[in-house]
Amino acid sequence: MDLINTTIMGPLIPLGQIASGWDFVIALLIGIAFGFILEASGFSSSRNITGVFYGYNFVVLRVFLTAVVVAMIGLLYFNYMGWIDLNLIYVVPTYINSMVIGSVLMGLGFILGGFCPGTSYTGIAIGKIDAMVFTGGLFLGIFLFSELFPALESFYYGDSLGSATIEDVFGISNEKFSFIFVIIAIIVFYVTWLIEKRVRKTVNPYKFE
Amino acid sequence: MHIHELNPKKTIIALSLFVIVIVVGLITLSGPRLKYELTPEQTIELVAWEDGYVFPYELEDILAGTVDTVIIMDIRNTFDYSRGHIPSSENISTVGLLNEDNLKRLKKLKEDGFCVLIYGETLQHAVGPWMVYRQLGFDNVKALMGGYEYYELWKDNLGDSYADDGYLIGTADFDYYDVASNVTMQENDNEKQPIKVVRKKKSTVVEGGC
Amino acid sequence: MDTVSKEKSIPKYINPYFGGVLLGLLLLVTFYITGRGLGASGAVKSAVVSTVEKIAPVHAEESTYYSKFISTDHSPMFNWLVFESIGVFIGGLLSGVLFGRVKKLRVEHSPKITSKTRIIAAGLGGILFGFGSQLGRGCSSGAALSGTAAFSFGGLLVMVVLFGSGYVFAYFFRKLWI
Amino acid sequence: MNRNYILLMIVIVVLAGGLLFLPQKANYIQQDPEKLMWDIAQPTRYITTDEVAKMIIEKDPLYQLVDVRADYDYDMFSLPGAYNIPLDSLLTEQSDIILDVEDINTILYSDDDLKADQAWVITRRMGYKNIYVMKGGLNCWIRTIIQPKEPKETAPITEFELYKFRQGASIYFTGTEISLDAGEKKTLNVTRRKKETVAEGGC
Repeated sequence: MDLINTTIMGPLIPLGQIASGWDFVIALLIGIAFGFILEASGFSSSRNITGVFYGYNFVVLRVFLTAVVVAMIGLLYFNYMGWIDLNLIYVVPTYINSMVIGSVLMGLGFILGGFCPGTSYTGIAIGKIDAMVFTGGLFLGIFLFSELFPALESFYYGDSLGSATIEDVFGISNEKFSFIFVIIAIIVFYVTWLIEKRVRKTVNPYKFE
Repeated sequence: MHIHELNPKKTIIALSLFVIVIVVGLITLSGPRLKYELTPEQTIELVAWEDGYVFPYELEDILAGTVDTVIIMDIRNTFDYSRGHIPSSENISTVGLLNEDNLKRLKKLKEDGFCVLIYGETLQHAVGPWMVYRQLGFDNVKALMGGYEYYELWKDNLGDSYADDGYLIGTADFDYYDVASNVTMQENDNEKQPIKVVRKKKSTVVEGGC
Repeated sequence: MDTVSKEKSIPKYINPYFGGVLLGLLLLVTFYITGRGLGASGAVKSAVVSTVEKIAPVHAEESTYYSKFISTDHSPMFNWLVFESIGVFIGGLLSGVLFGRVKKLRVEHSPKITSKTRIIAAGLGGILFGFGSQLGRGCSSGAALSGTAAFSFGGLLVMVVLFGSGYVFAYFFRKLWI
Repeated sequence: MNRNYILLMIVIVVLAGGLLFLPQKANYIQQDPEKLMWDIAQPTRYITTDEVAKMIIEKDPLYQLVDVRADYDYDMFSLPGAYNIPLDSLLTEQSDIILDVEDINTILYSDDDLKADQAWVITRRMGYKNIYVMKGGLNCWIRTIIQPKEPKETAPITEFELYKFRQGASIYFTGTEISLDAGEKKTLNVTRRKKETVAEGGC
């Protein structure tokens, strides 16, 4: 695209820096890394995951928050150094009602099923029948949603904020937000460590299967 | 064993790599290679001034060698250049105008008091690159009015060319009001001013190039 | 419980912070390459759309929801997230083999419940999660993780509400897990 | 707690805190000179007078015209619906309101390409997007749209179609007749001020 520009600006695919044929190879490679990290962190076990809600294992919170912190800080630095254009990064559009209800349902599904979609794939990979059933449930749930969509449509699109960023809503800059987020994350890590230490004394260590 | 009793060696390694990437990125962050020397306001002034153009008749002295501090650069593509160009001119295609070697040379020429005259097919062709050079601080760069087209017409007697002001662009060829305004509107409006065409007076040949 | 048997019962997992840093870096690389984050539920959606399209093509075309994802030039399965999810499966398998966790098919459940209860709960949970992920514009990885990292308000909202409601419901289903 | 965790914590806090203290980038929104030079070499900024005429006739909402000549010239004559931003007031707040619009293409014009091109270079440097230049300016506008030249008989059919369009446009803009499909055209009294070389297809 640009003969003169020496540094390659990201994101690569939206800027047409990568021939479209490589899309799916990249997707597969990223997926493999994603799956490996999830499984190696212990997300293939539903009892590991739900430990976060009962205080005996906070691995989900740790992995999740650390990942968000690292990615956030990285994005801001990369944006500053001109390696990536933050404006071109996809921002999930916000539909408050729909998202709140959806997240409540997901929370309920999470505590019942013990997986989320990504982790259930890794559960299948190591031979968990419950993970397979969970994925089947996902399929059914999405099917159900699609069939009911005409009735839900106005709700689905209601109360939209568009592609609202945290900056738009709270009025604090991304840099400040990520700093606050880091502080919150560290406090959460420390508090959950204290909780975990106490809970583990009372809860029998569970057997991994 | 509890999590915080484990040694997070790998975590430290991974995070250190991340930090190293960021630090290296920040250190090597050198901003854009080129910086504007003129503010946008100064650029507008420069454009409004219409300074920095060379009249075709001035070219006669340059070509005759009376003025020897002028380097002529042809910014058309190599094909057009090979088909004909102003004698003693060098060819630099538009893409190469800002490459490192060229900029170094321009800087040297500026320091040595040389003037660089760029021309394209027309003045308009050269005016963009000329503006960029000027904004980058190369105030010794000038653009040839009329461009190669005009030179081609008058190359045998450039000195007499001020009889033909075809090299003047940026002016109205028509009285638009007479020619093109809406008839119905025209009736309501009787006052009419002739469009002022600002002509540059012929000046005496520039001394010393720039 | 003596230390030896305890050691045996703990499978080798990587340090969660290490996993988190790696996941964060992966997310960053994904942003750098694709401009969008990671996702998982999208693949199941593609599977639903293509299944419906195969079985009842007329219905799929008429539906306002399916038709959003059907394009004429390729199958809905030919989708970035589908390939990514296949990758997740392969990656999980690799890690499972490496750490010796790939074993025969089994159900993991609390000793207080039967396998059957666990299966039913998992199925129900899947349905709710699937339904919710459509309303929430993505699941925990697509909306909450990638969304928050990209400073999307919606992502933050999903993350807070998802975990928040998880804690609220946790009390009622404690038997399933502890 | 392992001492390394404290180290990790410090590293991440310093990283995040560092973001707050990064120096503001200078000239952040301004176009890089190299990119500017590259853009100048591209002819993609030009829009023909025919396209502009079509766009005015169809009242295309995606385009706006900006006259960069001096205000007295603009008062004398301007294209329908054009704003006036004289070259020397390009950096004022008012012009920013006109130029800084999303999803609307701005077409600059002057007597010919020169002033419009110069204005274009400045707007590009300032980082405005979707700015175009009407090729040939008003001089070309007169030659092609207001006083179209009939093509030679041997010319391809497309030339005649273009000519027909221009005839219609001429009537539309000069107001001699409202209907567009009228074949005959009132000959206008033309006062040529300058050279007679008339561009055939365009300018």
